[in-house]
Amino acid sequence: GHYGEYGGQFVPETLMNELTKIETSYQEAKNDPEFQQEVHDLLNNYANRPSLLSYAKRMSDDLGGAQIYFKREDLNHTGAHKINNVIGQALLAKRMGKTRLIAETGAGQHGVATATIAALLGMECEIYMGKEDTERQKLNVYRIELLGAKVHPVTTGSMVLKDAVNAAMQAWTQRVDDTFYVLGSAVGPHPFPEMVHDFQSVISKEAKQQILAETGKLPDAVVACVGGGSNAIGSFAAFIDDSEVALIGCEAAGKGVDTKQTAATIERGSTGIFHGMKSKFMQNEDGQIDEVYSISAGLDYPGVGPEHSALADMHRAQYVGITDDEAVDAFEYIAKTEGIVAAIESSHAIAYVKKLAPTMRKDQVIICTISGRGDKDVASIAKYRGVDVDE
Amino acid sequence: GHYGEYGGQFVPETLMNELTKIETSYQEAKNDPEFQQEVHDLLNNYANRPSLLSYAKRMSDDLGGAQIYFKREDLNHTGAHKINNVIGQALLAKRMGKTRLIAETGAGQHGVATATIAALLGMECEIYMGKEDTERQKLNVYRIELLGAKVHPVTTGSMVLKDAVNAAMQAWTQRVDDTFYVLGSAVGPHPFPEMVHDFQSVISKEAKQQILAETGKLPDAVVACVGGGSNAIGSFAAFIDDSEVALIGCEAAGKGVDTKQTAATIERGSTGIFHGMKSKFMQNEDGQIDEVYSISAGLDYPGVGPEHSALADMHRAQYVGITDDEAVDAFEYIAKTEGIVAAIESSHAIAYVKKLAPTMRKDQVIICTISGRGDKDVASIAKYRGVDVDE
Amino acid sequence: MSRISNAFKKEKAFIGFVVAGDPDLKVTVENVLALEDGGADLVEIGIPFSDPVADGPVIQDADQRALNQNVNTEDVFELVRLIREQSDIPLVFLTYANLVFKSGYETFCKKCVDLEVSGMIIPDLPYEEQDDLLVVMEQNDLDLIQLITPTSKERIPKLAKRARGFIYVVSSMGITGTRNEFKEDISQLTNEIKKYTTVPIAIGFGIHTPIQAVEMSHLADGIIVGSEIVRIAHEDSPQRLMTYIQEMKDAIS
Amino acid sequence: MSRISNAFKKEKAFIGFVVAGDPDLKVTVENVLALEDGGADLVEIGIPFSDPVADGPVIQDADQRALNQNVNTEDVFELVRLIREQSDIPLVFLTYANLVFKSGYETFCKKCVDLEVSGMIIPDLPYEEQDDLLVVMEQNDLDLIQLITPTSKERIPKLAKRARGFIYVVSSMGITGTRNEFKEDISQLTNEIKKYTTVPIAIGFGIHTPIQAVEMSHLADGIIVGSEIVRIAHEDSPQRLMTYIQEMKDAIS
Repeated sequence: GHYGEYGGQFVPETLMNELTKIETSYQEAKNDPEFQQEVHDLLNNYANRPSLLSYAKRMSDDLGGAQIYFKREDLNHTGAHKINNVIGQALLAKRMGKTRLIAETGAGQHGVATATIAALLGMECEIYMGKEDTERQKLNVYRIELLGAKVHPVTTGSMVLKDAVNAAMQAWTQRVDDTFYVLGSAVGPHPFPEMVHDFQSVISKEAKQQILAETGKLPDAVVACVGGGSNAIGSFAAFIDDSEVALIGCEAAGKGVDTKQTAATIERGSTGIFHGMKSKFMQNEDGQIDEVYSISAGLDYPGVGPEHSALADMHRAQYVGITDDEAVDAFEYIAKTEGIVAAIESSHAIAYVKKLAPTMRKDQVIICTISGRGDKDVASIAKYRGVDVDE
Repeated sequence: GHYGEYGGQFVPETLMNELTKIETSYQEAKNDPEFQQEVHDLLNNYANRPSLLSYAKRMSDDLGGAQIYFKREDLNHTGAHKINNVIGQALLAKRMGKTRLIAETGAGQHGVATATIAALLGMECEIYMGKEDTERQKLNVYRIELLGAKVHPVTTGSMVLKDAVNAAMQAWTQRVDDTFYVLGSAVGPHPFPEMVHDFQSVISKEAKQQILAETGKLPDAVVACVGGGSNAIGSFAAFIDDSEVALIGCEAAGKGVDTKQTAATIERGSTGIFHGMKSKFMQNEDGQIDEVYSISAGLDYPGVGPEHSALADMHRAQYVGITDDEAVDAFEYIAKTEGIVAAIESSHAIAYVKKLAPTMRKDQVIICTISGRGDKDVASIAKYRGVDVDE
Repeated sequence: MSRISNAFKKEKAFIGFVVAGDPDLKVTVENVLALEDGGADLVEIGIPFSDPVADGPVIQDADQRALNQNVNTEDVFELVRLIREQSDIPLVFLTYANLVFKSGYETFCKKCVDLEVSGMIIPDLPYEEQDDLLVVMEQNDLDLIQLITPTSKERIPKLAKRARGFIYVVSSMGITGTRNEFKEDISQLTNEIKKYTTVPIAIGFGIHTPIQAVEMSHLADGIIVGSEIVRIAHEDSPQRLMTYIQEMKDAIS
Repeated sequence: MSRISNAFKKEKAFIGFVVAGDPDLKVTVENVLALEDGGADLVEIGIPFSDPVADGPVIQDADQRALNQNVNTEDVFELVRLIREQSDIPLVFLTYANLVFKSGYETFCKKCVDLEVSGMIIPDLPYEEQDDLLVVMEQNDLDLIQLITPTSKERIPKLAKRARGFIYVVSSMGITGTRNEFKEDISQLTNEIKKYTTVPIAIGFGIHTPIQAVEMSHLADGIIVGSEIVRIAHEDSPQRLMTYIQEMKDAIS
């Protein structure tokens, strides 16, 4: 449960036995070929895996350096990497005899993914979402309800994602017997970061096979965006032991790493204890958790998964800040050069690839994870550019 | 170029030589393994084919009759079957030395698909869209522009899809030398219906292999929605010679087949000549083309592809009307039972499966094509249900 | 047929086009008579269609205006009957394939004969799709006007050979070069046509001004004016229309 | 430590909880004195945290109100200093792990000693994560209050054995059965704990009324009231708070 000094289980006593049960059940499940087969079946026959590793010819030519490959998590059912993790956790919940899934959600993506898998498995589902977010994202609230789940608007705190996490954890505390809390990112108390790592590592396991088949060698760099860090840890996992592969996580710098309006946790944050884990957080000198900012709702989180904090300390992975402006430019760039509308989260990774590729040789290779599709972001990008898209 | 009495090339003389060129080029391309390989490569490495054939366990159990399989075109890049066809036509255009693609679009789906492939292939792209539609679908206009294409709002006629087709055909007439008109459905003058048939038949070729691998036998029925009819013809193609497979096309009955507000062309229309083809159309006794209605923008077209008219005459395929109400119920049903937000177009097919499956034996099999994903429809379904989702 | 050849008997022919029912049926009758008074040799009566794909925006809008007044095919026949009470000018229908198809080829052709309408121009019925209709038209001694365009190229011989009445040369193509190149292209086109037929040639599309009319008339047996007449019919009076026709006719005489 | 055991020396102990800085620092001082005057035996001083995940909405809102006034950890220390000028009542801090961690375990513990605060309750620092802090607390003779819940089960022995000061039994679990079942469950829990320790047991969470207080006090050495005090502190006066404490204390005496 620890990654260097990070990780742990900083949760109320009420949850400790449940976490232990999850840990035990997960270790059993992990070693049970039947469970692994169940996960594999849903990943391949429902979530649409393996996802493509596609060569970005026009972008590689245009940037004139390294050859760029995209790992296309945007092509998964529900349109992002989130589904990989919820399939694993929901099947574990079912194996543990749970009949009810709860989850937090910010902009709604993890809520939709959780509600989706709950519908497929015939489980009850309740989603906690900050009231601010339910009002900004009414459509996603409706989408979650359409999938048969219930949405709880959270009215405490600043009524956004971290308050939704708080509320979901409280709700879980009050009803652990039949309920499994499906955590959406590589964060939270042990064993969640480990489970999310494992369930998302399918990204890099596939990518490694695919790039070896395509180029006969390992990539020189793997680039992924980092909020809580689940798509990044999934993209890095199979390459961590290959020290010749550079691993680069792209954090949301918002208006700039040096401004107040940023979410670049590893660069600007400090070690703390929050949401069940010791890790890096954006916080003030007292340890009060900061409100953070990014144009990307999926990266707008004041913490980061403990494994990323450890990888940063060990200098095994490098973390860079990408501003809103850079991300929006990249969002537009990949649409025009490759015909891909990528999530604004993923566009943070693409923005860094735009800087990195020209500094590399043509025989070098970058894998960039497109963590999700950007249809959800088109309206806000239009607004960012001052275009009226209200109907 | 003919399907029974239907088909043909009812276009201005200006276009005739160009159509002949396309026909010749297409016949050459069709027999050129290199072209076929190019198409195959983009389908598999960009559009994300083969698409899944997934067993709908909960729905099959719930309906208690035939076993239901979904052909998941919603999992394609850009979220619908449209991409299959634009890849084929765009590669043909490139082969013919064209540098510019034009296309019509209604709600925007075909415009987005065409703009996508134009971006990928580095071609110019202009999309014709009724002004009514550009105002109802500002977001899709922006999306098309984001992909680097130009949108022309069409201000003639009733300023909707058929006027956009008219305008695109006129624009093509005025500039055939460097321009290819990418038709979005199995309609228009020969060789378009044939090309669209061929490029979309990948759906049923895959499905046939997949169902044989899964069940060891052919399906008993194939169900798909029909507007112009491209996903339906693609779903039927490989099964047309298998007379034991029932083929069922689901038309948009709107407020009801017997009302004025319908788009059930095969049931309510009559033979006519329009948009380059002889086929069935919704028209008045003089031959003026009717304005039609459906909740589904993709099925809201006053004609149908000539091959469908012929299949209906020969009783090889059956065409049924599905009302708005039935489609919306099905939209909600598949979300809650299978965790799939399917397009409202596809929901017409699902609605018929809901009626058909219970009348069949448990050892029988239905393949239902999910032609696209329904994220684009969530807001309008909410409105249909009286839920406020404005943000 | 005889009526159409009459139109080309004298000097260069002036052919005008009106949309039946725009601004209304009564004024269309007056407009056709004004065309005749102004010197037009033949008039194309456009039967409005919901989706006139081969026409530009001016004529599309006129069709729409006529349809908005519920002008139907039967009304157009009645309109021609009223014209025929006062005029013997050669007339052809310009309409889209579906209206003729839906009416029934036999029925439609009989009606033309009754109304002394000499032929039809059907922009979306190319050579390859004409057979069924041609049989009936020939039985009724009606001319199907062939359209030939700068893109027709190797199709010209067969189009020219089938032509009866007159040949409608579509002159304007979106992306054209300089004015001289354009004239040269059209002149090549008409020369090519003349190799295969003696049927008169009229040039249409995009001719608005007397100067354009003069230039085009040098290359052919007649000129066709559509949009500009439709525009005047919409914006102005039959009197103004007659004056315009006179100017144009004078220019080419 | 001696101070905490003092709290349980007499009859059943009444433990109250306040959020430092709600409604403001000055009134919080008055409230703590009112608690003492009303008969409270020990007061938990809540240091407001941005994300109090283990607390219910009443306390969450109070934390937020305090933070909105920019109450920081240093302010809370100052507040305790003011209390200590007028009172010797046993005090513990209730706060979240991050505030203590960020302050530094050494620094924070030294401050407690200076302020004569006897211990800490840290709801998000479970047994397994306590080692680092415990070392420092023990060096400073401070008590880390262990929480035990109905879900603790086989964890009870180790929790009980580590307990110092008092044991905080968390009584309310969302989905509980009837009132009698509930009482029985708690009574089993406290009996189980007593097998392993003589440290006093206080029951908290969800106790608002004198009747509840009486029932719970039969099962333990003391009761803890949080939300209701916070509610009165927010909505009413120190005087009303004192009256409420008196009622509760009377009930369990």
